Amino acid sequence: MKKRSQWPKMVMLFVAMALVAAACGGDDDAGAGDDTTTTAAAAPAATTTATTEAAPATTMAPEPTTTTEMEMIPCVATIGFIGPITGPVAFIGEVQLNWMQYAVDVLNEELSTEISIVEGDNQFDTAQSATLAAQFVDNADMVATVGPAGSDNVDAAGAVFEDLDPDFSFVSPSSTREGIAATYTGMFRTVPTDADQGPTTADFMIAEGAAKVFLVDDQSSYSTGLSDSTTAALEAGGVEVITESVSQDTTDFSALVSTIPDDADFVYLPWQVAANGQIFANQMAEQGKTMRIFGSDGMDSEDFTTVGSLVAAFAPDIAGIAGSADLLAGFLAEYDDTNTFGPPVFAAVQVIIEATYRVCLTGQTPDRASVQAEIANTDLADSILGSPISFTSDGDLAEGQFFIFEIQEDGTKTLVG
Amino acid sequence: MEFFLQQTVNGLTLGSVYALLALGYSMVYGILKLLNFAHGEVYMFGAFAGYGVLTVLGGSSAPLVPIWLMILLMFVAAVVVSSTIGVALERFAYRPLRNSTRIAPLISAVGASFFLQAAALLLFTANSRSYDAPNLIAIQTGIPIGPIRVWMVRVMVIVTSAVLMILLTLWVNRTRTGKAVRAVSFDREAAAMMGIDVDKVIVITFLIGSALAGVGGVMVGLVFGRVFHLMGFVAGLKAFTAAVVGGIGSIPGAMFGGLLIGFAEAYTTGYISSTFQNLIVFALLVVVLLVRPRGLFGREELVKV
Amino acid sequence: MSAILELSGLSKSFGGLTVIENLDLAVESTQGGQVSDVAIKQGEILSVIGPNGAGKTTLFNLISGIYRPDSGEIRMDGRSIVGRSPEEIANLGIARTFQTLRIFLNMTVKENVMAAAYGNTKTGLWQSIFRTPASRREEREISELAESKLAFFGERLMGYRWDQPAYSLSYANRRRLEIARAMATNPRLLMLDEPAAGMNPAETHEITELIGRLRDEVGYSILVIEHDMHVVEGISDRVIALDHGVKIAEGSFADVATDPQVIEAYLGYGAASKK
Amino acid sequence: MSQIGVDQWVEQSDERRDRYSGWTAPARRAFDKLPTGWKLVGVLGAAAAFPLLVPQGEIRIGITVLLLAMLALGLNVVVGWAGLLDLGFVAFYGFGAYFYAIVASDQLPAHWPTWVAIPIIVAAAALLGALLSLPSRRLVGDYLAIMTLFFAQIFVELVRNFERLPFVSEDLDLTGGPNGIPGVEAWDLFGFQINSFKRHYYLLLILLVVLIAGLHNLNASRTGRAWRALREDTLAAEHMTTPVNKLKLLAFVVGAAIAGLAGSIFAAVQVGVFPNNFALPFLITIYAAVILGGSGSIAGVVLGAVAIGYIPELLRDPGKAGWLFYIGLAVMLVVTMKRWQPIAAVTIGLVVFGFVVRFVSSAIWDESIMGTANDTFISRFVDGWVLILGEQQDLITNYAFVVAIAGVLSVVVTRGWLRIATLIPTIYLAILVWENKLALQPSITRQLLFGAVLVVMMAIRPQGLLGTRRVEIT
Repeated sequence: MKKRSQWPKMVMLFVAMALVAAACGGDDDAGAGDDTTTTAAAAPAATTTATTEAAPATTMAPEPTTTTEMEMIPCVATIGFIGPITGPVAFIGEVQLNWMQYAVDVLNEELSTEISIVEGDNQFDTAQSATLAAQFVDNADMVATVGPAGSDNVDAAGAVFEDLDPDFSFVSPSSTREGIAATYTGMFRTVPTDADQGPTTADFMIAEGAAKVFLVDDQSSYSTGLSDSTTAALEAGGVEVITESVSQDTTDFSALVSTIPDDADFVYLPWQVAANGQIFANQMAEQGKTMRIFGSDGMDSEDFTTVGSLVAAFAPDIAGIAGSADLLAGFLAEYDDTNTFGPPVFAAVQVIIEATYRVCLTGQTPDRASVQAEIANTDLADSILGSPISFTSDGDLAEGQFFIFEIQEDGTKTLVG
Repeated sequence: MEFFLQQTVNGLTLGSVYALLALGYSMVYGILKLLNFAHGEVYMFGAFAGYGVLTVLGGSSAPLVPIWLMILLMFVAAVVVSSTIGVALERFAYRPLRNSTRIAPLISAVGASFFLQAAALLLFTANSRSYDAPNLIAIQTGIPIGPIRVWMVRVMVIVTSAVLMILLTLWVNRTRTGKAVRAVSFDREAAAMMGIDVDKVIVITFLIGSALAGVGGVMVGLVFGRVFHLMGFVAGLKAFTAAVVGGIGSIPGAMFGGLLIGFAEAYTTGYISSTFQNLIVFALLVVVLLVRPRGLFGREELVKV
Repeated sequence: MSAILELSGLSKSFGGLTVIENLDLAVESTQGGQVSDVAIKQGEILSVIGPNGAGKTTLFNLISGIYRPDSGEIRMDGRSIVGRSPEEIANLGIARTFQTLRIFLNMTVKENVMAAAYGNTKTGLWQSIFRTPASRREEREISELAESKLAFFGERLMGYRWDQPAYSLSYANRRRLEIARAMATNPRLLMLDEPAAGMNPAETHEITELIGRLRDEVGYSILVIEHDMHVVEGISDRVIALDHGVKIAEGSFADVATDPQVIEAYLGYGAASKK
Repeated sequence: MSQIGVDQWVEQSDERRDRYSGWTAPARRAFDKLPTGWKLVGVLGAAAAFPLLVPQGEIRIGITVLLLAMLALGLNVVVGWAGLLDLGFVAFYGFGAYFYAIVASDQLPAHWPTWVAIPIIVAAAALLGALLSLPSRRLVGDYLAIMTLFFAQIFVELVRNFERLPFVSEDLDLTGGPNGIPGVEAWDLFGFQINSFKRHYYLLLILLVVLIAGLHNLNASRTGRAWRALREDTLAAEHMTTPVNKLKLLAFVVGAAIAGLAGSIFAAVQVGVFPNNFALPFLITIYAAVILGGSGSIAGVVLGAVAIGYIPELLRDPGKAGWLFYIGLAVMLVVTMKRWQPIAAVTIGLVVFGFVVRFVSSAIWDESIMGTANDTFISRFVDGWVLILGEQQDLITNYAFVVAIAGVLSVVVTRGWLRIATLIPTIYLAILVWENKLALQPSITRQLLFGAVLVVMMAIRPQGLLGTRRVEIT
C-alpha cells in the first residue's frame, strides 16, 4: 500500500523537476552572447554533432567561386531547416534533412566555412511552420533557412518572415505553386514551378498522340496545382481529361483503378507519395489495365519502379553528370536512400552558404540583409541539378526546365523528352 | 456486370481488412468501454514485423523458403509482435487508469500512439516499405469469377479474414475463456464475483484483438503494399468507425461495419465520385446511425431504474 | 378529496411479456381538487406492494414518463399526461426517487438538490454569465431552498456535508439525498421507489417516520413502493398489491396483508390456506 | 467504485492539507492558503508580463497556448460539463477561421469590417453548433462521438474540395482548396490594428480572462449545474425538471461559439488558413489539453493547454530534451530504489558495468568505441564508459532501443533483487541509445518523449492535473 501511494507522487515530482530543469537546462549549451534566445541558441551545438567530422571525402567542388588564398576570418553562421521530419510526409523531411546535413558538411569542408544547422520539424503543419519561422528570426546567429516544403507551409512561414524580418531569406527546395515567391521578399526556391512542369508534361503526352488522359490528384497543395496547370495545357491541346482525386491517406486504389476507361492513353499521377503511385500501378496491372502511367516529379523516386512508366524530373539526369554523380554517390555512402526531394536541398544550401561565403570574403560578418543580397545575386554556372542557378527578381529559378524519363527494366531511367 | 463484380471484390477486400481491425477495437471496447486509439499503431507494427520476416528471408524477389511458409511466418511474426505491444499497452498505459473516467485513457492512448509512431520512425525510418507482393505471388495468378479474375492475394485476404472471424465467433460463444470474455464485457464486477479472473480476461482480449490487428497489417502489406509509420492512424480511424457503426462492443457488428464501409467506399468511387468518396460514405453512415442509433448490431441498453 | 393522479386501464408489455395489465389506480390529494369535507389539508400515502417482477417499478416508469403505456390513460388533476417527457411530468408536480439510486455522484450534496430546482427557476444564459442582480437573487433562493430541503433530514445532511461530493455519502444518506432532491422540484406527488432498501432497522424506522412527516408537514401525496412490510404498515393510508401487473388487492394494510391472493402471490400457491 | 464512509471523510477533510509530503509540501501548503484573488493576480500578472520578457518566437508560442486554452475552455463546456463526447469540435474552430478568412481577404470582393464580421461569425458558429446538437437527441456516448467525428471530417473534406462540388461554379473558389487562403487581414478594431504578435497575445489574454470569468459564473449557475447533472445521470436529471435536449443544445452552442471566435483570431494570427489546421490531429491536441488538465475544471484545462502547447516546444531543443531524459532516468532510479544507499550502489554499479562493457566490447570489436561523443554538458560525463559506436550505429542501436524499452517496462513491474538486476543494464542501455541515436534525431525524439510524457502523466494523475477524482458508474 505504501509503495503505491509513494511512487506516483515522486514521479510527479520528477516530471515537475524535469520540466523546470529542462526549461533552464538549455543554457548550458548556449553559444556565445545570445541571451534572448535560449531555445534557438542551444540547438546548433547539439544538432551538428558528429557530422562535421563525418564529412565524406568528397573531391568535387560544387562551384569554385573565388580563390581563397587570403587569410580569412572564420566564416561562422547558422542556417535553419524547416521541414516535415515527422508526420504524414516524414519521408520528405527525412531525406531533406539528410541532404541538408550532407550539403553543410561538404560545403563547410570546401569553403572552410563554419556553418551549423538548426533543424525545425513542422510535421507538415502550417501552424508549426509559423512558430518555427518566429523562433528562427529570434536566433541572431541565423542568416537564412532552407524550407519549408509545401506551398501552404511557405505561406504560413512567409507571413511571419515578412512581418518580423523581411531580410530573412528562406530558400524552399520544394514549393512549386506559381507566383508564391513574388509574395514574400525573402523567398527563393530551387525548384521550377508548376508553370514549368505542367506544360512540359502536357506537351509530351500530346506529342505521344494522347487523346484521353486519366488524371488523379491527391488533394494536396502540390498536386492540385500541377493538376490544374497540366489539365489546362492538355485541354488546350485538344486532349480529353478525366479528373479524379483521392486523399493522400488512401492506400487502396483498386476501386478507382476499375474506373479507368480502356481507351485512356495515359494515367497522370501528380503525386507526392511515390509509394502510393506504385500501389496504383500494381492495382492497374492486377486489373489488366495497360495504359502508361505518367508521374510528376514527386513520383521520381526509388519507390516507384513500374517499368515503362514516365516520370518528370527537374534535372536532366543527376547520375549522368559527373559532378552531381559524385555528390550523389557521396550522399548514398552515408545515407541509405534518396528521392526527388533531396538534391534541391543541396542546391538551396549551396545557394545560402555560398552567399554567406561571399559576404565573408568582403570582410564583413554575414548578416541577414547582406546574405539576402548575395542570394539574390546567385549565379551558379552549374549545380547539382545539372542546370545553372540564378534567381529572378521574385526569387524564382531563372531557368526552370523539366525533363521526362522512362523507367527501364533494370530500374534505370532513360531520358525521353 | 464486370464492373460491378470488380467493385464488389475491391470492396470485399478492403472491408475484410477493416473488419479485422474493427474486431480488435470492438472487443476491447466491449470489455473495458475503452476506445483504444493506439490500435492502429499495433496494426502498423504487425505490418512491419511481416516486412522484417520477408526481408530476412530473402525478400519477395528471391525468397529463401517456400512462399506458403514465408507468408505463414510473416503472419506468425506479426501476431507475436502485435500482441506483445497490445498487451504491453494494456499493462502500462491503460491499467493504471482502469478506475478513472472513460475519457482519461483516450489521452494515454494518444500518448502511446505518438510514442509508437516515433519509435517506428526511429527503427524503420520514414521511408515507405513495400512487400512487393506481385513478385511473391504473381499478379496473373487468381481465381476467375465470371468475367473477372481475382488475384490470389485478394482471395487469401478474404478467406483468411472470413476464417478468423468464424473462429473468433466460435471461440467467444463456445469456449470457457470466450464465455468469460462475454461475461466480463457484460458486467465486470459481477463476473469478478463469479470467480472470473478479470485481469486475465482483459489481457486475453487485448492479446486476441492485437493479434487480429497484426494479421490485418500483414494482409494490407500483401494486398496494397505500402507500409509506413503513420499507416495506423487512418486505419485506426476506419476501424473505430466500423466498430461504432456496427454497434460497438458487438462482434458481428464490427464485421458488418467493416464490410459496410469497404463496400461503400468501393461503390462510391466506382459509381459516383472519387473526390467525394469520403463525403458520401460519411453521409451514408450518418443515415445508418440516424436510423439505428446504436449501430447495426448494437443492443438497446436496458435502463435500470 | 379528489384524485391527483388517476390511472385507468393502463397496460404495458415488453416484447410480449405483459408487465402491467389493465391497471386502475388513483392517488388522492386535497390540493388539486376541492376541499370541503376534509379538515386537514393533506395528501395520502398509497403503498404499492407485490413480489419481484410484479410490475411496480414499471408502474413508476410509466407514470414518470420513461415508458409510454400501450393502452390506458394516466391523468394528473384530470388531464392526461401520457406521452409527455419526464421533464414535463416533473414540472407538473410529480417527483420520484429511484430504486437503483441515481444521484449525481460527482456533484456536491447541496448541488444535487439545487440542480432539481431548474424547472422552477428562470435565469437565462446571459444573465448567468454576467451574474445580474436578478440572477444572484434567484441563486440565493435556490440555495435557501436546497438548505431547507436538506434540513428536513435533521443533522444527517447538514453542515459540512453540503459541500461534500455525493459519492462520499453512505448508502442511507444517498437515499435521503434522493428524497431531498425530489422535494426540490416542488412536487405535489412524490413517488418513492423502495426508500428503505438496504437500510438497517434503525434507519428503516427513521425513514418510516420521515415519510409520514412528508405527508403531514409538507402535504405531499405519496406513492411508495416498498418491500419491508413494517414500513408499509407504518405509513400507508392505503395499499394496493400487484402481481404480474394485475392489481390483486386494494384497501387498508390490514385488508391487503390478509388477502389470500396476496399471500399466495408472495408465498406461492396454497400458502394462504396453510396459514 | 470506491466508497468512503461519512465519518472517514470528515476526518480526512481536517487533514487534507497535511497530506502533502516531501519537500514541496511547504510551498504547496502556502499556495493553498493564499487567497484566490492573489493567486489570480499572480498568474495574470505573469501572463501579462510574459510578452515583455521574451523574444518573438516565444510570444508566438504564447499565442498558440492561449488559443489552445480558449479552445480547451470551449470544449470543456461540452465534454467536461455537459459530458457530451463531441469529436466535431475542431470543425467549429475551422468554420470560424475560414469564415473570417473569406470575409477578410481577397477571396471575396467585399471585405467586412472586423466589428461586423466577428459577431456574425460567432453567431453563425453557434448556429452550426445548434445544428450539430440535433443528433445528440437520439445518439449517446460513442455513437454521438462518431457522428460528430463525421462532421469534423466532412468539414475538412468540404473546404478541401469546395471548388469541385457539383453545385458550385468553378470560379467560386471560396476556400482555396488544398492551398487554403493566404493573406488574411488583421483584426481592425475601430482603427486599432491587431497586427503584431504582442497585440494578438494581449487580445487573446483579454478575451481569455473575460471568457474565464463568464464561464466561471456560468458554471456556478443553474445552467452549469444542469449540465453537470446531465453529465452525471441524464435520466435522473430529466426527472429533476431539467430540459435535457435544450441543455445539450446550449452546451454545443456555447462550445461552438467559443471555438468560432478562437478560429477567427487564429486566421488573423496565421495570416491564412489551411485545411490541415483543422484536421483530426488538432482535435486530439485540444482533447489532450482538456483531459490532461482536468476535465471539468476551468483552471485545469487552462493549465492543460499550457502543458500541451508548451511541452512540445520545450522538447524541440535537443539540449532541453537531453536534460529531460537524464532527469527522467534519475527519477526512475530514485523512485525504484527510494533510499540513498541503494541509489548510490546502483549508480556506482552502473559506471562499473559501463567500464566493463566498454572494455570487453572494445576488445572484441574496436568500432564499438570509435564514435565521437555528443557535445553536450551531460555527454561529457557519459563519454568514457558508455559505448559510442563508430559503425553499425543504426542496427545496433535499434536493438538496444527495443531492449531498453522492454527494460524500462520490466523495471516497473519487477520487485526486489530482480528489479535491481534489471535496473543497471536498463539504464546503461537507455543512455547508450540516447547518446548514439535519440540525441542525433531530435525531431523524432521530441515526438517520442511527448508521447511518453502523456502516458506517464495520465498514469500518475488519471483525473488530470487539476481535476478532481470522479467516480463513474459504468
